[in-house]
Amino acid sequence: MSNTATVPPPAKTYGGVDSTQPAWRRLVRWEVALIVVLIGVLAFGSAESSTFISSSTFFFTGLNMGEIAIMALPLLLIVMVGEIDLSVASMLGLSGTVMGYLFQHGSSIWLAMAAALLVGAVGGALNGILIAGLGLPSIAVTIGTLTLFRGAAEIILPNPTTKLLPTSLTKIGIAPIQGTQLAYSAGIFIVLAVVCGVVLHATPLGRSLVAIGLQPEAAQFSGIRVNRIKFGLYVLSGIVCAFAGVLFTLKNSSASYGAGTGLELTVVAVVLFGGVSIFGGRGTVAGVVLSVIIVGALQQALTQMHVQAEIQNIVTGSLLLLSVIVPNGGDVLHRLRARLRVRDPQVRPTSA
Amino acid sequence: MNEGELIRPLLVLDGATKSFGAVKALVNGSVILYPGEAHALLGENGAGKSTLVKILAGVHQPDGGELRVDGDRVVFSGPAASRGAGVSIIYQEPTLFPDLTVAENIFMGRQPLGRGRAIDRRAMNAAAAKVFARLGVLLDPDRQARGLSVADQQIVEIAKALSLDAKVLVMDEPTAALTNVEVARLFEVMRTLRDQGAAVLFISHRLEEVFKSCQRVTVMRDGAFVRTAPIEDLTIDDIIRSMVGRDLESLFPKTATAPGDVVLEVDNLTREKVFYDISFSVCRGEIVALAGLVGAGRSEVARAIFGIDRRTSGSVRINGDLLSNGSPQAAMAAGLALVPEDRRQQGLVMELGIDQNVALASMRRLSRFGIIRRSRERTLATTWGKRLQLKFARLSNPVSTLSGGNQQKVVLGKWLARGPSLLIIDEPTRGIDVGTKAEVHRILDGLVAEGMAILMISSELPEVLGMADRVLVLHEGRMTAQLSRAEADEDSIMRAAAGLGSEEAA
Amino acid sequence: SSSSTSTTTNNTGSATATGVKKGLTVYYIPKDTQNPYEVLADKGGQAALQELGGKVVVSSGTADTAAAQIPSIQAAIQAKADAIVVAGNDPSALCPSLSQAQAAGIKVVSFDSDITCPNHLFINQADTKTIGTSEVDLLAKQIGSKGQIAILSAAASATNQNAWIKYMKVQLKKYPNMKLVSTVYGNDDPATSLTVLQGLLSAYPNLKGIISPTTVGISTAAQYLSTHKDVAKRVTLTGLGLPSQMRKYIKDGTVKAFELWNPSDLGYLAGYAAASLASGSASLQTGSKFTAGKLKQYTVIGPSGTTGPSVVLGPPTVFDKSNIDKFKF
Amino acid sequence: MSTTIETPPASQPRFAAGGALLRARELGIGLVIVIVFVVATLKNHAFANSHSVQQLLTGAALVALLGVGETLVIVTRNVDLSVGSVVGLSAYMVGTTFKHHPGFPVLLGFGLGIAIGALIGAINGLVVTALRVPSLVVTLAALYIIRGIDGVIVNGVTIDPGSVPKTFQEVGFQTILGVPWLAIIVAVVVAVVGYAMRSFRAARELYAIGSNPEAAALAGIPTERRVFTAFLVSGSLAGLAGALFLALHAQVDVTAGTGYEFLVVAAVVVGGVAIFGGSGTVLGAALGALLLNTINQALVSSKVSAFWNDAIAGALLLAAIAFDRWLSQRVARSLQSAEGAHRDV
Ligand SMILES: Nc1ncnc2c1ncn2[C@@H]1O[C@H](COP(=O)(O)OP(=O)(O)OP(=O)(O)O)[C@@H](O)[C@H]1O
Ligand SMILES: Nc1ncnc2c1ncn2[C@@H]1O[C@H](COP(=O)(O)OP(=O)(O)OP(=O)(O)O)[C@@H](O)[C@H]1O
Ligand SMILES: [Mg+2]
Ligand SMILES: [Mg+2]
Repeated sequence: MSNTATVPPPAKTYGGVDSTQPAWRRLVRWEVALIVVLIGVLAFGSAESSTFISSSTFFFTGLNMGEIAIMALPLLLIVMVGEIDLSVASMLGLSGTVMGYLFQHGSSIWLAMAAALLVGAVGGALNGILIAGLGLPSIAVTIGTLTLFRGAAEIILPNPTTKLLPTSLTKIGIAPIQGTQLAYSAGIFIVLAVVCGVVLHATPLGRSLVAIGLQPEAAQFSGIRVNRIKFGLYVLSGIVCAFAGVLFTLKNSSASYGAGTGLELTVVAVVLFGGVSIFGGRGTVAGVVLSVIIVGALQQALTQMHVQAEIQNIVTGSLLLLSVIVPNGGDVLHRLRARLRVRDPQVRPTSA
Repeated sequence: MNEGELIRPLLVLDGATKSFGAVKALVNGSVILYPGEAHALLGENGAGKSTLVKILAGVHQPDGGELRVDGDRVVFSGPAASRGAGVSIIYQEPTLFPDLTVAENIFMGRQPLGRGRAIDRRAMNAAAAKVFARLGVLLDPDRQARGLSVADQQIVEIAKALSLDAKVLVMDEPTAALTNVEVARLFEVMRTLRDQGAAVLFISHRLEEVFKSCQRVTVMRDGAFVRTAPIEDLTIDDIIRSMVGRDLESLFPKTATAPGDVVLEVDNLTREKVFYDISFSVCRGEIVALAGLVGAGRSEVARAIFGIDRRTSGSVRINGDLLSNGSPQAAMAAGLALVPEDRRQQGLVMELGIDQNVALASMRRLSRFGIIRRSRERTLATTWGKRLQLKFARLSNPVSTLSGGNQQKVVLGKWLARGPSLLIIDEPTRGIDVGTKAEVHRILDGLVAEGMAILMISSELPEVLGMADRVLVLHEGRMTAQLSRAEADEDSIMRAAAGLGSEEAA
Repeated sequence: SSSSTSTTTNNTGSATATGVKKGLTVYYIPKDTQNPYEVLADKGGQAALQELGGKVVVSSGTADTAAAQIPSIQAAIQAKADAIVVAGNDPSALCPSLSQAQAAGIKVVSFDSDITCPNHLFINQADTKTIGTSEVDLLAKQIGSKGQIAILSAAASATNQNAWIKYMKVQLKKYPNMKLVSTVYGNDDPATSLTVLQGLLSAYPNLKGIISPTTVGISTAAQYLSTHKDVAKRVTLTGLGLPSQMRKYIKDGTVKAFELWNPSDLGYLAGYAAASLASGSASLQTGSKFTAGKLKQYTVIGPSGTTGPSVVLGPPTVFDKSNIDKFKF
Repeated sequence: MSTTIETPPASQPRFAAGGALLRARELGIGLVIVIVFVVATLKNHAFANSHSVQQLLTGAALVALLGVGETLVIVTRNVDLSVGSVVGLSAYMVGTTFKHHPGFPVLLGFGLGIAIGALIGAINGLVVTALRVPSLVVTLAALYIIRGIDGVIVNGVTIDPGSVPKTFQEVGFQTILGVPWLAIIVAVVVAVVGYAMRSFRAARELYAIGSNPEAAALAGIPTERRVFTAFLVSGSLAGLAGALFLALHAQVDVTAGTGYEFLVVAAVVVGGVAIFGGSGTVLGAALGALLLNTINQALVSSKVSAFWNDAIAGALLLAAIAFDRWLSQRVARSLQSAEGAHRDV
């Protein structure tokens, strides 16, 4: 929301309409609601399916959500500064493709992975230049790169790879980390989430992100390198998504350009469901982590209960809707009361 | 206006109350407007003036009290209702649509219609041009509002209000960004409106304007009505006393200090299309004022020095060493601080707490192992809150809940906390009441006494004359005069600001 | 992932005459829950397991991606299913999950689109080579063995499509005057198929024939031709299509002939194969035999090229005016 | 200021500048379309024949129609991501109606489509305005929910051409004087809505809302009602697009309209509609859709390997956005240098 000169950030409702919220609302945090939902999901799952509360469910959830969760972290940071990145899933596909292609053509697996990450950095830099450098709207730009990256992947690797990747690595798609029931990608996510949480909530950089999200100009006048930070975030997003692409490829022990098609919406949904404001400035890592777990657990529960995939979509959508309505509930009531107050007989002035 | 009492009042607001959650913005908002009068509403920052205005505008519904127009009790369900009742408002902050043309901004929702209820643009532009003519301004009605200077934005606001031909015209600090000439014109227009029997409610922190233009004065303090009186029964001191609630010592405390060695050296600074060849220097222990009309490019000079904008050519030295171009970080590292013109957009993150705003420019210093230490943050805020006599409920409250003056203090604290060697302060007291004004001036004076160098941009001549050791005058982006405290007076500055060239130049 | 179950009452574990256990649970995992072709196949599977006193669970995602199928495989593992019948959205992306399933003692059968994973039986709708060659011959017969032709395929990554196209190219060598000028991909999405088809037609104004070895592709193309008679006059269309969708075009003469096998027979055979494997009454060994109910007996063919052990449903049926009304699917 | 007489009434030249801004956007896109068309024709003469021109128009029609509705929404600083799913649902519902009620009047078919779209648009608008929640989230959720419902209804059963009335299908391919019906319908919608957006108060208020929401509220604009209307229109047009989808393809399964949401936003942005509201025209949006489709078909007809389509389309999209920004910045700069000329003492 950066390119409108005289306009205050959309989230801000100072003046204009009564914007104050009752004190009790500050106590009710979305994260709390999420925890309640999570407990609900677990109770529901275990009630409906005997096999739900099991180590394998836990492992499978991690296995399925791992890459999505990992991509959600940089997206969280990007949304915090009031931008968005819709190219994440395409980048996952592209990096996997590059890795697969190189490996197919005889380069060492490690070299292939390195190259994939490099592509991620370059792709992220492209987004960064267009958005932070030229100041183009991120939603439009990343829709463009969404197509571009997927297309590049298509060119590089029209047909899926056939050469089998080293089983020592592909076992992350089959086995949990030794001695645990935690999928590798999930483990990596947890580490990244902790780092991300510390950075966002306790460091100058994190504070800067919040400031940029709430009021870019004020941030700039406080000596915060707004554009440099945004650029950095997109490069980071590129690299992390490329990394997710590497994991995804290893997990599936093969690469194809279609990998992760359509996941961008899932990732965005996960972030928003985590209570992150699309306008920037407001959001927590805890929220995103919870939302990842809920979405994953819900999928497992519903699948095990043979619930139609379509129904699962409906559930996901409804949860997403709740995530924005519930925190607003207070305001809505407040406004309704205000409305009612006005409703008393309205006398029109008559010119004497 | 004593015969005014005999006439039926146009508008009466009686004992209106309004609170925003914890904040009691209005305890007893009362004002009576008679046809044909210009009525001043005065009060410190946060006295509740704008809140009162927004109640008249139907933006806020009062929690209590009653509102009468032409003797009938009315409830404004929204701005439309208020407008329908013949009340038109100029808000404190410009409320334009940057993407629409100036004319559309003026006539939004009331555009003249042609065949088939379609908007008749030609008629609309003509009508807009008429209003501008009335104001004696030349603005292209068909021009996009985006890119208008602060002043022009205010002009459009005024035109909007006038075009309504309202019975009651409310103006919340319309002159804050205007040149004297424009202000004079505005007053003429006010007079004609009064002659047509309209009432004008005029809010300003510039008391001299009030004395020039108004017949009656209503003073508010802490959201409550204090007194209403005819202007001729009042002196400036009476007004200030009832605003501040105490006697006020001098508005411009100024202790003479001997300037030390040069801190800032600006050499042929140029930014294409905005300003050209600006050269000057600022020493320790002196206040240098940058005067000129709004739109002269003073803020832009400040922005270029601080590195927000890149300079096209020229150099800036701090304590002798060159400052790299377009990098606020470098400027801050070199000991520069900039208190910007626009508090709400540039100075503060309105939704962050007071403490976090104060800390915003010093986060690195407050953190250990890259982690911000909240305790230190709070201490910092408390310290500066005390030193600047900040009025606030809780440090964690968002600054949006503070009044203009206190917000300005937070910005000051944020920069002083860095202990800068040069403070650039743009419009230090724009929209700030006399009480706080005096405080701010005392703070600035104290700072230079401690040996800080200050570059002050101000549109208020008294402030410039009262506080500056030297005065630089800009006209359309060029420096037209450098005046010593001795040479500087109303006339010499205005001549230079008008680009008429001062004696030595001629 | 979507599901629907069909169970039969008697679930005793005793072996029947054919040596197939009762009460078996087979997970059918189609490319997605909506693909009409596979909906038919799943129904066939349910019929088969009904006869065998077992039960079918159909489960898959809404999108044609491997990722969307994996949770269904996991559900099969959780539910301790006896066998999985899967149509791969990706040749190898499912293998890790399937190997988990196999480790859990679940037998794996693939149909419609094969997967590259080890130790599974592929139920081939019809010998890959036969489909490739017969399509070309069918078109050649209609256009007098000469002129430019093109292929309108599904996704570029679809294994079955690519396998058939490979054999089409081989067969084309027999027709020196027929020239394959282009292969386009409609991703089994009507809108995309239409766009690429239109591009194809404007790119090759004197195109003679189009082969579309996918039900969505051929019906989209048929609809376009039936509404653009001028184009239909010079362009001949054939490929693999569902009689139910193509009947209209056969009748109005837009399409002379196309082929397919009975999808529900395919699912039915897959069901018997899965059950036999799960009961140990059949194996992946070349020559291993099992009876598939009404379809009589089948024999496992040894691995050839990229394809592992497989059984072939039978030669495809050619549909035209004469017989189109006999087929209800 | 006082000597205003001196300053020339700079009105005329600047009017030119303002108008140029509006024209340049549409012209710019039109120009690009022509360039693409010419290049494609040079590479393959068949591209210029009336047939493929018709295809360019029909191919772009649906997205253009959606673009019109999307423009109304985006202009108010909102976005509607649910259009694609609405197309799918509407197309199938109309299809099943024809299937199960043979002889169902053709015109009512379109009416039904519009009604379905209108209903969903109304719900979106209601949630966004009444509950004050960001439209991106609401319509993203709607996308999931509607797709889900669509899937449950479809459940693997395709609508096949046999069950779609002939006359209904003809709307999808018949032409008048060589111009496809689809193109005509869309052209009419663009003309009508385009005129309204220029000339009616309520429509101008949409721009005001997107340009500065708070100011809009202060100006007494019924913000909520206007935004609601925008969503209603967007939904209705999406519903109509659904019916037309059925007419065009004569067969519908669950995939109908998937991925349209991004395609439409892309077209609208390429068409010069500011993604953060306040400016843009429906004509621009429609041209944007035409450009994207022209690019796609040009690629196929120029015998570029199918694998290159997406990559090139994406690159061109980015180029278009950048070009538009460059253009608007140039205009803005010309305005600024012009401004202030009149402000001297
Ligand atoms: N929307 C709001 N939410 C919370 N507090 C508010 C709001 N509007 C005003 N206030 C508070 O109400 C008090 C009165 O504000 P108001 O703007 O009316 O003062 P003012 O007299 O206009 O000051 P100034 O001269 O600086 O404009 C201040 O403390 C202000 O912070
Ligand atoms: N919001 C804006 N957008 C574009 N140009 C502007 C804007 N504000 C000012 N300008 C232009 O920049 C130049 C300087 O304007 P500005 O108002 O900052 O000068 P100033 O001397 O700082 O006035 P003040 O600080 O009193 O507002 C003028 O040419 C003015 O027209
Ligand atoms: Mg005020
Ligand atoms: Mg300024």
